[in-house]
Amino acid sequence: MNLEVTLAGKTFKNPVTTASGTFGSGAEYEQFVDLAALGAVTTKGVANVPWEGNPTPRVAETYGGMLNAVGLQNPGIDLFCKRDIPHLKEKGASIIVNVCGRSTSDYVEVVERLADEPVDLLEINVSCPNVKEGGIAFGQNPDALYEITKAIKAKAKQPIVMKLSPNVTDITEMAKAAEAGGCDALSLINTITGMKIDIHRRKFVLANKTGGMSGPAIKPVAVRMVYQVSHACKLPIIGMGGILTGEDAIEMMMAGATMVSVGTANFHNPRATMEVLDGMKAYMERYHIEDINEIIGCID
Amino acid sequence: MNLEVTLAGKTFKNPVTTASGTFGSGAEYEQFVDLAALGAVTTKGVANVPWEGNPTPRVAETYGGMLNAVGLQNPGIDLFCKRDIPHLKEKGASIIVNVCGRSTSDYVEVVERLADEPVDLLEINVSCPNVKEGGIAFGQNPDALYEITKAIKAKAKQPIVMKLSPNVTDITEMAKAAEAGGCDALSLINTITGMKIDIHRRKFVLANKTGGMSGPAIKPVAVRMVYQVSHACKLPIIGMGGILTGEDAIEMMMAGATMVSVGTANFHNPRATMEVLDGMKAYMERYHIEDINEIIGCID
Amino acid sequence: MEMIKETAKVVRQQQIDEGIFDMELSFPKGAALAKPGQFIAMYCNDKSKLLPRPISICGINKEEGTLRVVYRVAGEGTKEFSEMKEGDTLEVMGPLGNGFALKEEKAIIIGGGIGIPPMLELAKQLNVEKTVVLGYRTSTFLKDEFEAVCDVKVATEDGSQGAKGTVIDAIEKYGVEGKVIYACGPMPMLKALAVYAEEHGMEAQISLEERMACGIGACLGCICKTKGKDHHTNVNNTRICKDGPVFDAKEVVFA
Amino acid sequence: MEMIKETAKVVRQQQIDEGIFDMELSFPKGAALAKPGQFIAMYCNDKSKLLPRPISICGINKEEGTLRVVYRVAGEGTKEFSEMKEGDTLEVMGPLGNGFALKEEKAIIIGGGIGIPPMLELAKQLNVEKTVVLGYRTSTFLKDEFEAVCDVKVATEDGSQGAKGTVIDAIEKYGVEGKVIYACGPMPMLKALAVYAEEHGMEAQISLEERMACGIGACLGCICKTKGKDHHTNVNNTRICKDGPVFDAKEVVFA
Ligand SMILES: Cc1cc2nc3c(=O)[nH]c(=O)nc-3n(C[C@H](O)[C@H](O)[C@H](O)COP(=O)(O)OP(=O)(O)OC[C@H]3O[C@@H](n4cnc5c(N)ncnc54)[C@H](O)[C@@H]3O)c2cc1C
Ligand SMILES: Cc1cc2nc3c(=O)[nH]c(=O)nc-3n(C[C@H](O)[C@H](O)[C@H](O)COP(=O)(O)OP(=O)(O)OC[C@H]3O[C@@H](n4cnc5c(N)ncnc54)[C@H](O)[C@@H]3O)c2cc1C
Ligand SMILES: Cc1cc2nc3c(=O)[nH]c(=O)nc-3n(C[C@H](O)[C@H](O)[C@H](O)COP(=O)(O)O)c2cc1C
Ligand SMILES: Cc1cc2nc3c(=O)[nH]c(=O)nc-3n(C[C@H](O)[C@H](O)[C@H](O)COP(=O)(O)O)c2cc1C
Ligand code: FES
Ligand code: FES
Repeated sequence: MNLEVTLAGKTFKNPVTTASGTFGSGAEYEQFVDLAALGAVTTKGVANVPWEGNPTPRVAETYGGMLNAVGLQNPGIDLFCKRDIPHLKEKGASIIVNVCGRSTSDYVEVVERLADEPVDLLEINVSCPNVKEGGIAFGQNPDALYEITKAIKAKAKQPIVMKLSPNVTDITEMAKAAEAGGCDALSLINTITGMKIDIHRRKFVLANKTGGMSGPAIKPVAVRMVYQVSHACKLPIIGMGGILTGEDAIEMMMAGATMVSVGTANFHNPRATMEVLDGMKAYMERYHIEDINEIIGCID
Repeated sequence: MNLEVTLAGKTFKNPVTTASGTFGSGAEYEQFVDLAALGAVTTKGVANVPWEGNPTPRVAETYGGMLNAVGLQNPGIDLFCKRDIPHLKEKGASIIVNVCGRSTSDYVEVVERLADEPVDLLEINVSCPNVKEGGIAFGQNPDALYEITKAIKAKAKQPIVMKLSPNVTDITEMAKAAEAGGCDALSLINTITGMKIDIHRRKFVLANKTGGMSGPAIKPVAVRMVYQVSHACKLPIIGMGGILTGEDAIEMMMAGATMVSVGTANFHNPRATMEVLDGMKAYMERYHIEDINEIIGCID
Repeated sequence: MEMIKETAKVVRQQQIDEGIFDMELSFPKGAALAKPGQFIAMYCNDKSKLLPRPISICGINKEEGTLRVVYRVAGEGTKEFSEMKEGDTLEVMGPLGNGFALKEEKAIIIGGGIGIPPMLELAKQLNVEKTVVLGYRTSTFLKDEFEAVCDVKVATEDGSQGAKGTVIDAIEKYGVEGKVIYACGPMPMLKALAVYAEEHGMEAQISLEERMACGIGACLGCICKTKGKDHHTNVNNTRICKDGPVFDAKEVVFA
Repeated sequence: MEMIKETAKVVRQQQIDEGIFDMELSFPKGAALAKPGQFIAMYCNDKSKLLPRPISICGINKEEGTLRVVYRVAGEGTKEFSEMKEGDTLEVMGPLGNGFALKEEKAIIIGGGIGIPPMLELAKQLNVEKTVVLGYRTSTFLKDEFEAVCDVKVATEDGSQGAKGTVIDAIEKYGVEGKVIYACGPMPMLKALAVYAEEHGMEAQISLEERMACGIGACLGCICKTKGKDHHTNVNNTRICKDGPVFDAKEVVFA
């Protein structure tokens, strides 16, 4: 049974990676998951300098999902390169680094700093709804997305994966802008902006008022967007949004994803990534599928 | 305890109405709900002529919600006026008619036909994601929304409520366009476009491939948009999306809604509207709230 | 059409074939109203699943106030039901739909696969000369109970019991005759029976299936294509949950 | 820090005050590792709620392999737990967090409201001269069990028992003394204790609360503001679930 996939010229032992920001730098889940058994570990968004993130409360539960407004707290690229990359390599993990920034030059600085690091892909987060500058501002405007993609691509040594926001009228327009900008793959979806009110205290639950919704509640939107994008451009896709089981992962791949990320599910079950992988294998066995690549985008 | 609310100059005995398309023409729920006890019954979208709707399967379950692609099957305005309006009046219900069309003139025709009918509000559905023409085409483009609002407003005898689609980058831009077009109130949100794949049969679950997602899964998006719109324009709002309980309805009103619609919840529990109303009353008692109007938009 | 929504209690549950379960629900008000061919909407306790599962009524016990359902584990919802034990409760709404119209004429009662259960209560209540024809893949279930009521012919796909092939093969092999066909089963079987009835000048009442949301005619999720205009929306669509699930085969447009 | 995620079984549950429940969970691997001041993540069986509820460990029984939790019904999740009966199961992860550092010095152990439960196991294990100070609204719970271990002073908001007011009022009224404060309770109480400890040259270990998603340091949901740079992200934020919930009060920046 072959689970190996190739995305943007890089080969991964299986299609399952972690959704950025839900798996820390990998180390937090080591007691539950053999990091080397994952297709790759995708790390929490990292910027050129440390970021404090937003005030608390930063997370809230919703029906079948959650909201977060962490605001990209991160240690900055220096500590990340010194501590997190060597640790992941020592554990035998393939690495996808999620990159964030407030301006184009922030992103470029991180990308340049990673040039000689043993990193497989750079996932560029232009879709975080929880920060004032950068983030989603690039992800909701096709021209801005095109420009930043071009700027980052010009400096990146590794393939770049633009991570798209679902908070747009037409996701295919954004995908095409990123493609035109020269990126190598797309990640989707980031979180959908939502809000929760504590009616007993008459307050927003999140200090940031709004947060990004994730978890199984959003899966139908993710599947739809992955499908639309896979038909609108030629780029390979890392699909995510609400994957809880192996069957969810299969659905995302049938919609057109080459790899899948498991996010919020990790909070519900720290072994979720492994169970997704096991579920995918069970599905392949049941239907006598020799090669997982067969099912990618098998629906039209 | 006062539950009466006034929206666009019309007074309703309480803020609870039904979400269009989830309550038939009211008659279907009579065994479970006293229609006169509702703030109003909002009826299924009606066009100038009968529509067949989409092929089946038209509905699919999702985590904490559902997808539908009914495609606005409806009996046309003639049968509607002859049968459904008299029946609702006989039962003592206030009526909000949801209007759909393929072109501006379709909408206008329905609105004109309703001029002398005992209808409180006209809810204009420019946000159905499941039909090729009309529907969402008007709801995703501010200029088109402005134009159609103006055209309908010019002919409507009752106040018009434009029903907005959440499938947009910036909901406030749409709200402002509808406001500029002269509408009297806004309804939000319609469904979020989603997709479900049957991985065992390798087929789309819905014949239409995509459908509109509704139910508690989408509530955080609805609350967020109601809040944003209530701060971006002066129009009163009918808030909907995922309301299952009285507490959900209170949350929607705190976000800025004057009335609330209960939709998918009816499928889960045919008495949902009544239980929402009871839950609201219980909340008001617990916190000694004399007048429900006090809580509208009480969060900033 | 009166219907009830209530908490029902499982009074008995057992597995009767591979993946097929037989559950008896205490639901007195529903049982009092139920007729053969109607169905109930069963809600999951798992709150991530909000829509009810439509399941046909297989048995009605008005004295005990119970309804019996026989169902196949198809997905998550029926899996949840199958794990319930005596004393467990779930929300149920019903009886729903029109049910069969019981005619005073010689009957052929036909069930295919998981369409077999609703035919049992009909076979019991239909007080005319009748033959039951049951189509299975291989193994049989509920057959004994039908045999206690009337003559039963069987078809199996692999020919391991009765006629090899479909229920039509059994009808032909055993020369089963009648004036009215009552049938439930997979769409290809129903379509074939519609043609068969037409050719033989018989009436055919067929019970259809479609994905449902409301179960009571409000959402327009569950329509079938019909030859005539529907009274409800004045188009060639009829709601299966409300105006069906049983249709005169002549009225139905098959895909 | 080793932690376990497993299905745990409820071995006992009872209500001990209005809205307050006392549950004993069979969770042998977790019990073997647990220390006072740590907590567990309890998952709901209702699948519409995916995030675990963090609940402090109130008792550790290594022989029986059980952990005891005492919790208040605050919302839907704790309501679900409160309805569980002996033999029911739920997913649990733990032990989580750092726990208290047991010092060889005279101790004041302070609990306020639903912050009282985690102090019981500490009171049992802390083998030094110690006084327990408990702050309640009106009615008391767990008090007897503390009294079985050491001297207990009480404060109630309405003065119906012990000192009227807060735990600080009780400390002052009864002249409670010690070198180290161990405390859990509402934020205003912890803030007041931090000031009190500072003024009296005492060490204060305080246990903090924040909304959590992962419970194990991965999501950065549950930080508190700290004076020093955190080893993890190199900013003035520290993860409560992983590097707390117990902090040296001197390190914490109060809002
Ligand atoms: C009128 C009617 C009577 C029925 N009677 C019986 C019966 O007596 N015994 C029996 O075993 N089955 C019966 N079915 C089919 C039964 O409803 C489905 O097998 C069941 O809903 C599957 O639910 P699930 O959660 O296990 O599957 P999932 O695939 O997880 O269900 C997901 C969603 O799709 C719907 N769905 C899936 N398959 C079907 C289907 N075939 N028909 C309608 N909805 C479906 C479910 O209701 C649910 O909303 C009947 C269907 C209808 C319409
Ligand atoms: C380290 C720690 C230890 C705790 N120990 C105890 C204890 O021993 N006994 C006890 O009664 N309570 C304790 N709490 C508080 C307890 O976690 C909350 O009361 C509980 O999570 C509420 O869940 P719910 O589903 O009933 O409420 P809901 O309001 O429905 O919960 C919604 C979401 O918000 C979270 N949440 C709500 N209130 C809190 C809160 N105060 N703190 C953290 N998360 C919250 C829930 O975990 C859930 O994710 C502790 C909290 C923390 C952080
Ligand atoms: C707590 C949390 C933190 C996140 N942080 C990031 C981040 O740093 N960078 C990023 O691109 N996406 C981030 N995301 C988005 C996820 O990577 C993912 O796109 C989204 O959660 C949808 O997947 P899911 O439903 O499986 O969680 C975060 C999500 C959560 C829940
Ligand atoms: C089956 C179904 C049919 C619907 N039909 C209509 C419609 O005819 N017109 C309309 O404006 N909205 C229609 N909607 C959208 C609902 O009115 C509502 O905006 C949406 O479902 C969100 O609310 P809910 O989550 O409470 O269901 C329909 C929704 C469903 C589920
Ligand atoms: S299921 Fe709603 S109309 Fe039939
Ligand atoms: S809850 Fe995730 S870091 Fe603490």
